[in-house]
Amino acid sequence: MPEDILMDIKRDYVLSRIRAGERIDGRNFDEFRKVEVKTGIIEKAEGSALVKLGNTQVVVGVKMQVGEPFPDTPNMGIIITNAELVPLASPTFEPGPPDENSIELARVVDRGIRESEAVDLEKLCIEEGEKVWIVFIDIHALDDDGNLMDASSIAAISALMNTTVPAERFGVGEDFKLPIRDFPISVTSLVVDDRILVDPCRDEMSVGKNLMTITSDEEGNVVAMQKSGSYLMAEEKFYELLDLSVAKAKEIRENVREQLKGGENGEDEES
Amino acid sequence: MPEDILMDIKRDYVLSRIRAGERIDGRNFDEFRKVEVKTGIIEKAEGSALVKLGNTQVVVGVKMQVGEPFPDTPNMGIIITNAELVPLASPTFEPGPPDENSIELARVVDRGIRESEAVDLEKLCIEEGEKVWIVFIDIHALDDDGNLMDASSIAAISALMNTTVPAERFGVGEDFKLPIRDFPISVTSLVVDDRILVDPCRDEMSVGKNLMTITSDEEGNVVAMQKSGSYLMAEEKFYELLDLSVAKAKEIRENVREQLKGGENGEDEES
Amino acid sequence: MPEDILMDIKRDYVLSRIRAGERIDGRNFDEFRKVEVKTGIIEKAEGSALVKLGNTQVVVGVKMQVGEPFPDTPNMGIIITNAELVPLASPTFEPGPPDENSIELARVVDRGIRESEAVDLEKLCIEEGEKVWIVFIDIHALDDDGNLMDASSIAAISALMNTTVPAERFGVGEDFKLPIRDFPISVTSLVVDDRILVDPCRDEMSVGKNLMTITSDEEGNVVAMQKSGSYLMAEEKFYELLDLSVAKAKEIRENVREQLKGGENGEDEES
Amino acid sequence: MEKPKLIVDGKRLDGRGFEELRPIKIEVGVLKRADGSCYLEMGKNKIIAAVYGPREVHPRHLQDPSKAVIRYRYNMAPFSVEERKKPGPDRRSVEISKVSREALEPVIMKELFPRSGIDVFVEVLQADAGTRTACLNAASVALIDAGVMMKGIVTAVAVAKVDGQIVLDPMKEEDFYGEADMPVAFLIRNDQIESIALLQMDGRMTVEEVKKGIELAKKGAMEIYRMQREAVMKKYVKEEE
Amino acid sequence: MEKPKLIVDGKRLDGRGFEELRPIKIEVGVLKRADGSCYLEMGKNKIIAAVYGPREVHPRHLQDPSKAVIRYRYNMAPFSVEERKKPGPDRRSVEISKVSREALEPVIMKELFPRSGIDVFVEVLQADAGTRTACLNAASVALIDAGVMMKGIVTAVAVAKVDGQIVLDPMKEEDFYGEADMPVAFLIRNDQIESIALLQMDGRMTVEEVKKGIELAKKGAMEIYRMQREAVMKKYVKEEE
Amino acid sequence: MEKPKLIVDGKRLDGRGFEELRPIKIEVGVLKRADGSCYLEMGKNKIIAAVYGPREVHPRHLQDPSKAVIRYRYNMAPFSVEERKKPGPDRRSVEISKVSREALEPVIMKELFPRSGIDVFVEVLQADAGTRTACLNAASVALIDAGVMMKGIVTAVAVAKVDGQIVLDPMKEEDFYGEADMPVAFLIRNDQIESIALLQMDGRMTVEEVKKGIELAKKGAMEIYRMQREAVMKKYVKEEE
Repeated sequence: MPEDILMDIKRDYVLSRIRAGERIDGRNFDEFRKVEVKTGIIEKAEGSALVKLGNTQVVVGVKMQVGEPFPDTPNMGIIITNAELVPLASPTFEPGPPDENSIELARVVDRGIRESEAVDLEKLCIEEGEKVWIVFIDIHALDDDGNLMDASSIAAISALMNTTVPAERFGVGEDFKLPIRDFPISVTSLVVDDRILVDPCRDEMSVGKNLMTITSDEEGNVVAMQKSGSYLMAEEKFYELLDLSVAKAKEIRENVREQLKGGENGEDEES
Repeated sequence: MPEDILMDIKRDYVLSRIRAGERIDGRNFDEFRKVEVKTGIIEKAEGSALVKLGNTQVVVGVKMQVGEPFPDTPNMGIIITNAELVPLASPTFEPGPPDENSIELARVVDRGIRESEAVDLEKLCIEEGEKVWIVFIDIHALDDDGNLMDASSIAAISALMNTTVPAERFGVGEDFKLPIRDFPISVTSLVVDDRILVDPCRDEMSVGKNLMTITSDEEGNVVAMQKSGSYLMAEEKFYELLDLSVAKAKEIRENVREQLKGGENGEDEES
Repeated sequence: MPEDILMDIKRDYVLSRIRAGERIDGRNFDEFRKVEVKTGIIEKAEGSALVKLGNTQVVVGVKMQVGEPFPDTPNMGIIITNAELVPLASPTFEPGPPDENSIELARVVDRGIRESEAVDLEKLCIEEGEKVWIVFIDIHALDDDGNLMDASSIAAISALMNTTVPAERFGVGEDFKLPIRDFPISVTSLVVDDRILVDPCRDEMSVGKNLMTITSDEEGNVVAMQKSGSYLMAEEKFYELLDLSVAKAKEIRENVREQLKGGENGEDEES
Repeated sequence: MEKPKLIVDGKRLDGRGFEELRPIKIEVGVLKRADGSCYLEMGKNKIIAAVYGPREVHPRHLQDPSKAVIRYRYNMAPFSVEERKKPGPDRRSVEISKVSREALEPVIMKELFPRSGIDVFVEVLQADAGTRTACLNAASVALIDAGVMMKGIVTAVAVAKVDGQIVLDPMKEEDFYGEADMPVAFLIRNDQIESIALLQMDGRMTVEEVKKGIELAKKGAMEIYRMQREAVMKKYVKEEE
Repeated sequence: MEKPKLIVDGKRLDGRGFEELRPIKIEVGVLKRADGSCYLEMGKNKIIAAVYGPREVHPRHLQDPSKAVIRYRYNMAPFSVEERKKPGPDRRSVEISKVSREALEPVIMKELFPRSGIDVFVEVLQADAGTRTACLNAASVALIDAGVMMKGIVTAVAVAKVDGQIVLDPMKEEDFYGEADMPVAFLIRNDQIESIALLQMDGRMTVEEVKKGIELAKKGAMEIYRMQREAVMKKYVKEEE
Repeated sequence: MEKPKLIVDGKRLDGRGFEELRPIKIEVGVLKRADGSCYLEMGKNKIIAAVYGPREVHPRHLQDPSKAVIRYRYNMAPFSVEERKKPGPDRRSVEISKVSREALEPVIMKELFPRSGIDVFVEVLQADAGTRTACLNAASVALIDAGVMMKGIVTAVAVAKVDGQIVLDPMKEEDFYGEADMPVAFLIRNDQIESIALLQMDGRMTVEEVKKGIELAKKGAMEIYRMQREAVMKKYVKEEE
C-alpha cells in the first residue's frame, strides 16, 4: 500500500512538472542524459563495452564461436543477441528465464544492428555452407534507471566495434577486427500527453510506459522502430518523433564516436 | 460457485435424460454426431485435414523431414505424433507444455496408426541406417465440444492419406504419395451407469469422464484400447463396448472414405 | 501446527540427550549406524550397489556409454554424477527437477570420486580425442533417514567397483572390469553446540542441519570437504572434525571392503 | 538463393498493384466453446482467433481490482510453415504477443470489468507474411463477437519497401527479399482512423518513405475495416433471420 | 534385429507355459519414512512403491473440500533400462501415471479424507516388460500397508499375443517382438474379481483374442492377488510375534 | 595440454609469493537502484554485487513469520569466461549460491526483519578462479552498504596446493593444474577471526596441509577484511564531505 501511494505521488509530481514544461531532472525534453562509454572492459570477451546513461548501466560482451551457417544464407556469419535482465539491476526484475521485456529488448537491439547491416556478415564466412562465425551479443543490465533500450543499443554497437575475431584460437587464420560498416543508434522517447520526453529516466516512467524506439543508421535512414507500451499514439506525434529521433541519433552517434576514438579507454588501446 | 451450480444442474439433467433412455441431443446411444472431413486445407503442410465432429473441430497437419532412423529399426521411417490442446479450443485449456491429457491424446492416436501399420514405414527408408523420413503428425485442437479423441484419430489418418512425401524439396528423388495400407478408426464411448454413449459431447461428459477408446483396423481387428477416467468398468460392459466399437468403426470408416473420395474436397484434387 | 509442535518436542528431546552426553539411539558420538552393502543388484546396469545406513537406503547404478571426450582432456573418460531425491524417499522431497540439495549431494559425491582419482580415466579412452567411455553414476535415494551423503558415497564407490565396462555391446573390444585405484569414503557429521555427531540420523537433524562432510582417500589424504548448512563453525571444532573424519573413514572403508569381498553378495559373484 | 526481381512491369509477383491488398475472407463465430471467434484468411494466411471472457482470473493474486487483465497469445501451429515449427512459444511469438496485447489494451474498456480476465488466443494455421497483422484483425472481430466493449476497432496491415517501391500488404517473397517491412495497427472509430495502436519496422527506409508507408497503411486499413464490419454484420443479420 | 521364434515346442523362451506367471516376490513395509511401502519383483522387474498420506496438501488451492486428492508418480531410475534413461518424466511415464492413478482413484475411499492428499510414488529400479502392472501391484500393497481404506485390492497383469498365442505376463522379448500387449488391472474383493480398473492395449488382436486375453488376465490376477494378500499377512503376523 | 611448472624459483607464475594476494579493488555503492552494492576486482575477477531489502516477500507463503528470508544468487555473465556460458543457472552456480547463502545466513541478524526478504545478487562479469570467494567479499560489502545489520563481516579467500606448496589466492592456472583448491570464508568481528562460515575443498591434501591452508587463509582474509573496511569507510567519508 505505501508503495502504491509513493508511486501515485511520484506520478503526480512528474506530470505536474511536465505540464509546467519541465522535466524533473531539469533536462530539456529532447535532451539525453550524459552518455559514457568504456570499451574493452572484459578482457576475456572478444569485445565489450560498459555504457552509462545517467545512472542506467549496461555491459555488453561479445563472444564468438565457429558454427554452421543457416541453410538459406550459407556464406554469411550469424548474429545471436540475448539480454539478461538480472535481478541485480532492478527491484522489479526476477530471476528466471527471459520474460517478454528482456526478449523485446534483445530483439529491438538486434534489429538495429541486423537491419543497418552494421556487421559485414559475408566477411564472417569461413567455409561456405560449412563454417561461419557466430557472433554472440550478450546484453547484461547492471542498473536500470530507465531507458535500458538505448543504453543497450549503444553498448552493443560499441562492443562490436571493440571486437577482435579470435581466428587464431580457433585455428582458422589470423585474428582480425570485426568488420563494422554502419553505426546504428536507437532513440527511445516517452510519450506523455502531448509531450515527447527523449531518453526517459525511471522516475519519469512512473507516468506510464508509453515508449517509442526509432533506430537510424549513419545516413539517417530508419532501420528499426518499436512502439512499446499499452497506449495509442496520434499520427502527427509519430511524425514528430520520427524527425526528432533521427536528429538525436546523429548527435548521440557523434558523441559516442568521439568517446570510442578518445584516449579515455586505456584498456582499449592494447587491442 | 454459480459455475458449480450450473454444472450440477447440467449433470442432473443429462442423467435424468439418460435414465429416461434418451441423450440430450436426441441421438441414439450408439450414434455418432455428424462427421465432416476436409483435406488439403493447409497447403504448406505435406498433408492436412480438418475434422468436425458435431461442434468439435480438430486440424491435423503432417510435416515430413529427413533424419536418422532409430538404431533398432534402421530401415524404417519414424512417426512422431504430437497434440496441442491450445487454450483457444476450450475454456479449461491453459497455455503451457503438454499436460497429461494432451499426452494421452497424442499417444492413443499414435498407437492406432502405429499398431495398424497404416503407414508403410519400410517405404520411408531413404538409406538404410542413415536416412529415413520422419513423419510429424501434429494434432491441433480448435474447438473441444467433446470427444477430441475420435476427431483427432479421423483427422490424423485423413491427413496421412492426403500426404505427399516432399522428396524433391529434400533432394532425394521424386515426390510420392505417402504409402497408406490400413484405415484405423477409434471409437470413444462414455460409460454411464449401465449405459454406453458413443461419441459423447461435452455436456454429456459433465456426468463424469468415464471413457473407453477402442481402435480397430480395416479387418475389424482391435489395434489399440485405452480406458481413460477414474472409474471401474464391469467386464460384461467391456465386451459390449468391444463389439459395439468395432461395428461403429466400420460405419465411420465408410463414411470418411466416401468423403475423402468425394468431390467436396476441391483443394484436395490437385494433390 | 501440530507438526511444528512435534518438531519442537523432538528437537528439545534430542538436545537434552546430547547435553546429557548421549545420542537418542544410544550410539557413541563417533559411531556410524550399521552399514550394509549389496552389489550387483541391478543386472541391467553395468554396476550397482544398495547401501543401507541404519534405515537410510540408497541405490546407485552405473551405466556406460561411448561419447566424445572434453576438448581439454582428449585421452580421458568422463564421469557424470547425478542424484535424484525422488519423493518416495522422504515426505519432504517433491517431484521436479533437481533442487539445490540433490545438486549438492551429487557434486560432493562426485568430488570424492573425481579428486581421489578412484577411476582410472585414462584407461577409459577408446580413441584419443574421438571416443571415450562416459561413466554415468546415478544416485537414487530410497529412504532418507539422515545422512544420504555418506550412504550415497559408499554406494557410488561400491557400484563402481562392481562395474564391468560393456565394451562388447558397443563393439569396441572385450569387456573389462572398471579400473578402480582408490577407495574414497566420506564422513558426515552434525555439529551441535560443542558436540560432533558422526553419521546423524534424521531425528538428530531436527536440531539443525549443521553438517560437515570430509572425504578422504585410502592413504588418509583429504580429497573433498563441504560445509553444508547455515551455521558458523569454530576453527578448533573443524580441526577436531578433520582428524575424526579421516579416522572414521578408515574404519568404514575396511568394513565396506570386507562386505564387498564377502560371500554375502551372491549375485555379485557371477560378474 | 538469389533475390528475384519483385516488381516486373509495374506489377508485383502475384499480379497485384502497389496499393492492393491480398484477398481477404472473414468469418465470425466459427467456434462453439469460445465466447467470440473469427476465422480470417489474408492471402495464404489462415488465422483463427478466440476470445474468452470477461471471466474469473486464477490464481487470485493475478487479478487487478481496478480493471480487466488482458492476455494475448499468438501461436503458430507446427505445420503452419515450410519447416515444421517446434510447438510452444519462441522469442518471436513472445514479442508479437506483447506488442499485439499492447495494441488492444488501450482500446478495450477494461475498467468495466474489474478483477476479471479477457483472453485473446490466436492460432496461425498457415503463415504467409503479415501474420501478426492478420491475427490482430481476427482478434478484433472475435472481441466484437464476444461482446467486449471497445473504443473502436483495431485494424492492422503491413507495408513494405520492395525494389524501391512502397507497397501494401507484402506477401512472403516481398517480406523475405524486400528492403523493409512495417506492420501498423490503427484504432478506427466511426469510419475514422484515430490513432496508431501498433507500430514496428525493420529494414531500411528514409523518413519520407516511412511517412508514405503510414499513409498507404491507412488506406489499406480502411479497406480491411470495412470487411471486418461487414463480416460482423453478416453474422448478426443471419442470427436475426 | 530379426524377430526370433518366441514359442518353441509349446514353451516360451524362458521355459514358461502360456498361462504361467514369472516368479514374483513381494515384501511389505521396506521403507521407514513412507507411511506404507512395498518391494516387488516380477521376473526381472524390480519395483519399489511408497505411500504418503493422508496428509496435508500444499498449496491450499489444490485441496478438494470433499475428498482426498490422489497423486500417482511412476518413475524409472536412469539405470533401470539398457540405454541409460534421462532422469525426469517423459511422455510415456506421464501417461502411465495417469491411467494408474485412474485405476486406484475409484478404489480408494477418498471421501473419508477431505482436503487431504494421498501420494503413491513408484520407482522402477529395473525394467523388464510389464512395469506398469508390476508397479500397480506394488502400489496396492503399499496402500494397504499405509492403512488407506480401499474397496478392495487392485491387481494387475499383462497378457500378450505372441506367435499367434495368447500368453500371460509377457517378458521383454515377447513384449518387443510380440503381436500385441494388453495390460489389465482388476478390482478384487473377497477373492472375487469385481471389475476392470485399468485397460490398455496396443498391437493387433481379434475381438475373440481380446476376450480370451481378459479371461487369462483374470486367472493371472487371482494368483497375484493371493501373493499380495500373503505378503501383507506375513508382515502383520511378524509384527504380532 | 600438459601441466606447466607453476612455481619457478620460489615464485608463482604471476610473480607472486606463496602468501600473496592478487591486487584487489573495491568500490562501494556503485548502483543506484539497489539498496546496497559493491564492485570488486580480485586479479582478473570482476564482480558486482547488489543487495535488495529488507523488503516484502511475494508470494506470501514464502514469508517466514519469525525472520527474514535470505536469497543469494551467484550468476556468471555469458561473456565472463573463455567459452561463452549459456545464460541461466547451472548445477555449479546452484551449489555456489547454496553454500554462499549458508555462509551469510548465520551472520545476518535475520530475526530483526520478520516476514521480509533480503536478496543478495552477485554477477560475475569476468571470471579468473576464486569467483565464489570474491563474490562473497563483494556481497558482504554490499550488505553493509545496504545497512543490513550483521554480526560482523564475512571475508573469503581460497588457498591451494600447487606444485606441493600451499599458496594463497590461486589464479586460473593454479586452480586448473594445481593439486587442491580450498575456498574458505570467515566471520570477522572487531578485527578478530571468529569462525568459519564457508568451507569447501577439492583435490588432495594431507590433514596437515589442510590445517596449514586454513592458517594461510586466515592471514589472507585479514588483509581483505581491512580493504573491505577501508572501501566502506571511503564511501561514507565521501558522503559526509
